[in-house]
Amino acid sequence: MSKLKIERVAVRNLRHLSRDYYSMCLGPWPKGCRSKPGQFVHVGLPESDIFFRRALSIAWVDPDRDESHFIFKVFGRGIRLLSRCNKGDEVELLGPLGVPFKMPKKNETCLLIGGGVGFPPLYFLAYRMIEKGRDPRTIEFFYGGRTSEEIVERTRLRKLGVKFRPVTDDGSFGEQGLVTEAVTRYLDSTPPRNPRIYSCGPAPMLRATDELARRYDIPGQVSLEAPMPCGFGVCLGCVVPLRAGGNARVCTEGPVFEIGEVLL
Amino acid sequence: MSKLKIERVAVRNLRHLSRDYYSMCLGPWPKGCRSKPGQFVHVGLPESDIFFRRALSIAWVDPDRDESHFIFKVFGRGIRLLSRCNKGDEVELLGPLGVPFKMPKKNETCLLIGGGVGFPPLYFLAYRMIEKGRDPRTIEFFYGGRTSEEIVERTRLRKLGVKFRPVTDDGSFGEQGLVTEAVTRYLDSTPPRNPRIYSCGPAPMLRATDELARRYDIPGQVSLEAPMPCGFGVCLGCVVPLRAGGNARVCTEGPVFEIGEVLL
Amino acid sequence: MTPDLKVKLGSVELNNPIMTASGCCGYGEELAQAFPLSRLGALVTKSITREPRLGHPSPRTVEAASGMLNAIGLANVGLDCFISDKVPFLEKQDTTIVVNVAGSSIGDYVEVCARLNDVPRVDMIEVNISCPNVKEGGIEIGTDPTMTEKTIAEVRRVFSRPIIAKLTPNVTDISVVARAAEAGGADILSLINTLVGTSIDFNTWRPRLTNNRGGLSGPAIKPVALAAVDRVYQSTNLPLIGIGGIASAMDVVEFMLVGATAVQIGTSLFKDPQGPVNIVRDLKEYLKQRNLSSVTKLIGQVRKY
Amino acid sequence: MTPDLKVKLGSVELNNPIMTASGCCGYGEELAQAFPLSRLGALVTKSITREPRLGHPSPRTVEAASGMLNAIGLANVGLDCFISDKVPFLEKQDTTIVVNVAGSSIGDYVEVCARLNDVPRVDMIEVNISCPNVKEGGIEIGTDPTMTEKTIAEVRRVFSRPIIAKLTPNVTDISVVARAAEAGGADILSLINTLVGTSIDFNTWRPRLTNNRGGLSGPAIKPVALAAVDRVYQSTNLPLIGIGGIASAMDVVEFMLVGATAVQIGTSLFKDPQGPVNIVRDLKEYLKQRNLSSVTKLIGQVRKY
Ligand SMILES: Cc1cc2nc3c(=O)[nH]c(=O)nc-3n(C[C@H](O)[C@H](O)[C@H](O)COP(=O)(O)OP(=O)(O)OC[C@H]3O[C@@H](n4cnc5c(N)ncnc54)[C@H](O)[C@@H]3O)c2cc1C
Ligand SMILES: Cc1cc2nc3c(=O)[nH]c(=O)nc-3n(C[C@H](O)[C@H](O)[C@H](O)COP(=O)(O)OP(=O)(O)OC[C@H]3O[C@@H](n4cnc5c(N)ncnc54)[C@H](O)[C@@H]3O)c2cc1C
Ligand SMILES: Cc1cc2nc3c(=O)[nH]c(=O)nc-3n(C[C@H](O)[C@H](O)[C@H](O)COP(=O)(O)O)c2cc1C
Ligand SMILES: Cc1cc2nc3c(=O)[nH]c(=O)nc-3n(C[C@H](O)[C@H](O)[C@H](O)COP(=O)(O)O)c2cc1C
Ligand code: FES
Ligand code: FES
Repeated sequence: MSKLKIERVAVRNLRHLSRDYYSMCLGPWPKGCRSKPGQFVHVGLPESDIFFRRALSIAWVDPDRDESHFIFKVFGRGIRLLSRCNKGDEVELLGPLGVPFKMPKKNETCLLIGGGVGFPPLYFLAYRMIEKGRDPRTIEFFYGGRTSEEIVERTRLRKLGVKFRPVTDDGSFGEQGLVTEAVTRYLDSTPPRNPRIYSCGPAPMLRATDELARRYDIPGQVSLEAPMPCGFGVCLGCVVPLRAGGNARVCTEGPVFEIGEVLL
Repeated sequence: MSKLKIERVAVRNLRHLSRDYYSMCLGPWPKGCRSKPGQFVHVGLPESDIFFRRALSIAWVDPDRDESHFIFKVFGRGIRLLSRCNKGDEVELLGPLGVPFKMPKKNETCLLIGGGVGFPPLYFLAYRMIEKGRDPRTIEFFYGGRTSEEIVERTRLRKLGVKFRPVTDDGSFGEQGLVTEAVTRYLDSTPPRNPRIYSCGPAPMLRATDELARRYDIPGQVSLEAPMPCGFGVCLGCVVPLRAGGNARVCTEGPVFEIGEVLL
Repeated sequence: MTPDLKVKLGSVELNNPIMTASGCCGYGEELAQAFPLSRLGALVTKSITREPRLGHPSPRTVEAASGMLNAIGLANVGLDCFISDKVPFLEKQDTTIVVNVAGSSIGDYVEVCARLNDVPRVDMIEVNISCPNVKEGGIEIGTDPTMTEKTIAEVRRVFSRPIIAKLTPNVTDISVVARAAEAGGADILSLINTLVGTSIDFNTWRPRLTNNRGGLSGPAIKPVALAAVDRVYQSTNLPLIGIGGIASAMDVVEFMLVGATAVQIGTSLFKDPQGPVNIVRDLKEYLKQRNLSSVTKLIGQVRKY
Repeated sequence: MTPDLKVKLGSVELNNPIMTASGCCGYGEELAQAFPLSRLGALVTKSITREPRLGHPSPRTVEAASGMLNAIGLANVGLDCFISDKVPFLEKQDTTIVVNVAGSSIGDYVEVCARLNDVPRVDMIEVNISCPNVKEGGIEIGTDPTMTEKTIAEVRRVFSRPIIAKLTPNVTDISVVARAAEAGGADILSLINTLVGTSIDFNTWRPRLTNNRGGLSGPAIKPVALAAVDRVYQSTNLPLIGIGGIASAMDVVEFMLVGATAVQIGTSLFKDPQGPVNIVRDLKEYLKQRNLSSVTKLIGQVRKY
């Protein structure tokens, strides 16, 4: 882990994507460029009346420009305030934090299963795998949202050349239904060779993914969310129960866990 | 009093003057243009961790552009945060509040005695008196600061054509000494006809002014400061003791009081 | 369907559960410049004492994190002046009027309440046995169950309309004092008054309040107030008025879910004089969105773990 | 002249008055990634209990205005694991080590403290009789002067180095419990632990903590903590450790002026892991600017009205 120190980093760009979704670019931030897919930052607004920082997954980094990119959705007041930043405003950053995804074996087919704001770490993972030489066509990118508007940054994703499989609850874009239903159909119709799952999204989706993976006996990892007061392991506020007994801190032992490891 | 309602008004301009001094322009704000010299606004920063609004005297208004101007000095965290606003940021405003200065009689010589951030309401008073037809040369504008840097907006003041009498503790600009000493010298050397005092500044200066006015038996008014939780008369947090007994609320019965009325 | 906002405090029905807190709205005159007072469920006056009081010298308020400290010291116009100068204004207001009463002895309370009993426009009284900023009376009574019961019982004998006992959180177990107030004959309990706190000027090495300490209020104390209401709701049968850091309709919902029938808005009035009106509007909207026909459907409905 | 930051707590001298608070710095390992722990006056571990504890299920923390609520429920590795796995790391740290101890019966406290007495690297213990988040032990003891005295007296018999009693603010008069702890044989008092509070989710109508309530900490409680230290300083002769919402050197100065000899930084560590180092730096600067040769010149020096 890098040295624990709050840094002030400027907002280089903040763009509304659709509905409650935004993309944000922070820099210069040298540390960020060394971050790995699955890692997150803890970001706060100086002098605001929001007490805690919020966790955001790193969506991609651009080492040439010393900047890191994020995609977020406004749920409550904290992120809303972030969404109102102007270019040039400074945020407080702690990170990169947490355990990244494990890279797959060469011969594995990667099933990336994302829902809503579970997208950014999976995008980063796909991006990095391809950068490291993986054939994009061995990456099945399932991306679920309630409506078409929740499937953001499509152009960027298409450019990667992965097998993009959008799924929406209302069928307004891609397959209709839940993303895990789409994955099941896919597994049943065209069973992939040596599948490995990477998943991130809302709790119900992760539960379904976890079940599915264990039913089909597919290894892999999930990335979890939890409210995080500190982000670096000292408050014990972010724990999840482990199947083997005991708790694990999402900020430190996670956010990425092996499938089946956590009682979801 | 106008309707008590918090309004959101944009920062049109914020300029560093010298050291801790800034000038700020807010608009569009129609209500502000109806304000009178001596009145103030209560200004807060939305979503900041500063709990209360701060009081600022109105320094002048520009009805053509629907804007109000302020001059402030950073003491603590609240005003400092204000000084860091960007153009376009919105502040929360309550006002205009408080009792304005009483206009002088035609035949009176006006001695305006300001110290530090006591300047803005006196500038507004001079401006308004001249606008209403008073000969600027019947206005003696004593303006004290610790150093030359504390005498701000000189050009603006000179343009009014008033008798500008700067005084600094260290003699770096204008007369050397305390502003009330300069007033005493002036009263002793060239006793004005029908003098009337208007004063605003730090507590020790106001005390000295009050004493001086009573010694020379000169009528007039002082404008006071006090920490103000509400600004509109309900918390009773801003009271000052009256010479006649009882308390008065600076926000509602003041900030302008008759000389001798308040136990300073 | 427009949701019904009416609530009942003892025998008195309020238009809505939003009241203003004592000491935060004077005698109503200033607030009437923000909105018609008929928009309130009830207005609670500044504490009235037998004699007029100047209160403590300034500084008597100071800012704190998400709140403030005050040591006003029960500054008020006194009973006579209240009746002659303030009641006429209140008489014209189409809202429930609650007069908050304080004193430095039980006799004081009784005398003031007996006089107020003869003022028909006073719909209820709120007995302040919880002020942390005066030497006698106030919190001295409210931290002692015996004294609490006695004070309320004495007041009960002279005041015929509903009596609210206002409780202090500065006790080991607020439910004990709550039951004492109930035993004394209180019809309604309001809670909480401020938490004892202080602040020191690191430049001058002096307290920032001439009273050396004061009462903490504002959003900072909301979690403490909520826990207090929750606790008392489980141990008495009286209707409760929740007070402490309330600034939004969502805050009101939280207080009602743990058992409040109404709420009082204090410090946040200073931040936004129009607050109560906005809260009433947002509360109505909240109920509408959830298809709740009456605000009373919220009372005590928290689902505990 | 470099001001002297050393302070004495009982027989133990600290490099400086800045300690970390229990439950906010684990067993030191994570914080060591922020700065060398030798920069601290002392490190206080998470509460250690006889058996390991998982604590309450999540959610067990929630944000509040200028603070947070927690109901961790004394999650910790347990005494054995602490001694075998955590002490070796602590042994290498060049700072004073305080182990915070909790239990659900006096026997528990005694057993843990007796074992810790044999671990020389444990410079002091802090007896947590003030945790609001567990059914037995904790606050049940700390709100009862008799139980407090008894617990401390029992622990006193088995632990030979300095004992800190950690007090709860959830009492009518904290000085009564303080004197009880002193009578029991405590060498030092630390205060305050968290204030009981809660928070309700207005969407789900459920408490935001599975424990239904929790403890409020952070800047929100600073005024309450300061008033508590002020009160206790006037009624015991023991050195005091101020705790509650401390986030800057100016906060430290406030606490020392009302009588604290040292302070603990809790919740604000979450906001800034480097906080303690910055506070030590700013405190030194503060003393320098005022020509004060030692930080002890601040202790109890508030000039009351
Ligand atoms: C490791 C990690 C990575 C994340 N990455 C992203 C990301 O890339 N993009 C993104 O949009 N969001 C991400 N999140 C979630 C983001 O942090 C939450 O949206 C945020 O904490 C909610 O903050 P808020 O201010 O919008 O809402 P709040 O005002 O804090 O709360 C709104 C609602 O969200 C719930 N909530 C609060 N905190 C969390 C939390 N941490 N997780 C789940 N629910 C919560 C509350 O209970 C409440 O119901 C991530 C969270 C974690 C832990
Ligand atoms: C009617 C009125 C008009 C004013 N007009 C102006 C103006 O035009 N320009 C300007 O620069 N300032 C003006 N002030 C003062 C301004 O409001 C204070 O500078 C401000 O409140 C201090 O805020 P802060 O955030 O800088 O400091 P804080 O962090 O609030 O405190 C810094 C120090 O100032 C003291 N202090 C706090 N509030 C006040 C106060 N209201 N008065 C005096 N001391 C205080 C504190 O005790 C502390 O020592 C006016 C005040 C009043 C009451
Ligand atoms: C400036 C001020 C003055 C107050 N005066 C009184 C009072 O006279 N009588 C009383 O019972 N409570 C008084 N209170 C307490 C409030 O009525 C209320 O109980 C407390 O502030 C908590 O609510 P809040 O957080 O909404 O302010 C006062 C509070 C403030 C802030
Ligand atoms: C997440 C969290 C966990 C805590 N755990 C403990 C604990 O195990 N033992 C203890 O004595 N105090 C515990 N405390 C209380 C703190 O040590 C401290 O007394 C309190 O938080 C007030 O200080 P603060 O405002 O600086 O946080 C905990 C506080 C927090 C926020
Ligand atoms: S957020 Fe504090 S331990 Fe994970
Ligand atoms: S500031 Fe509240 S009465 Fe003047």
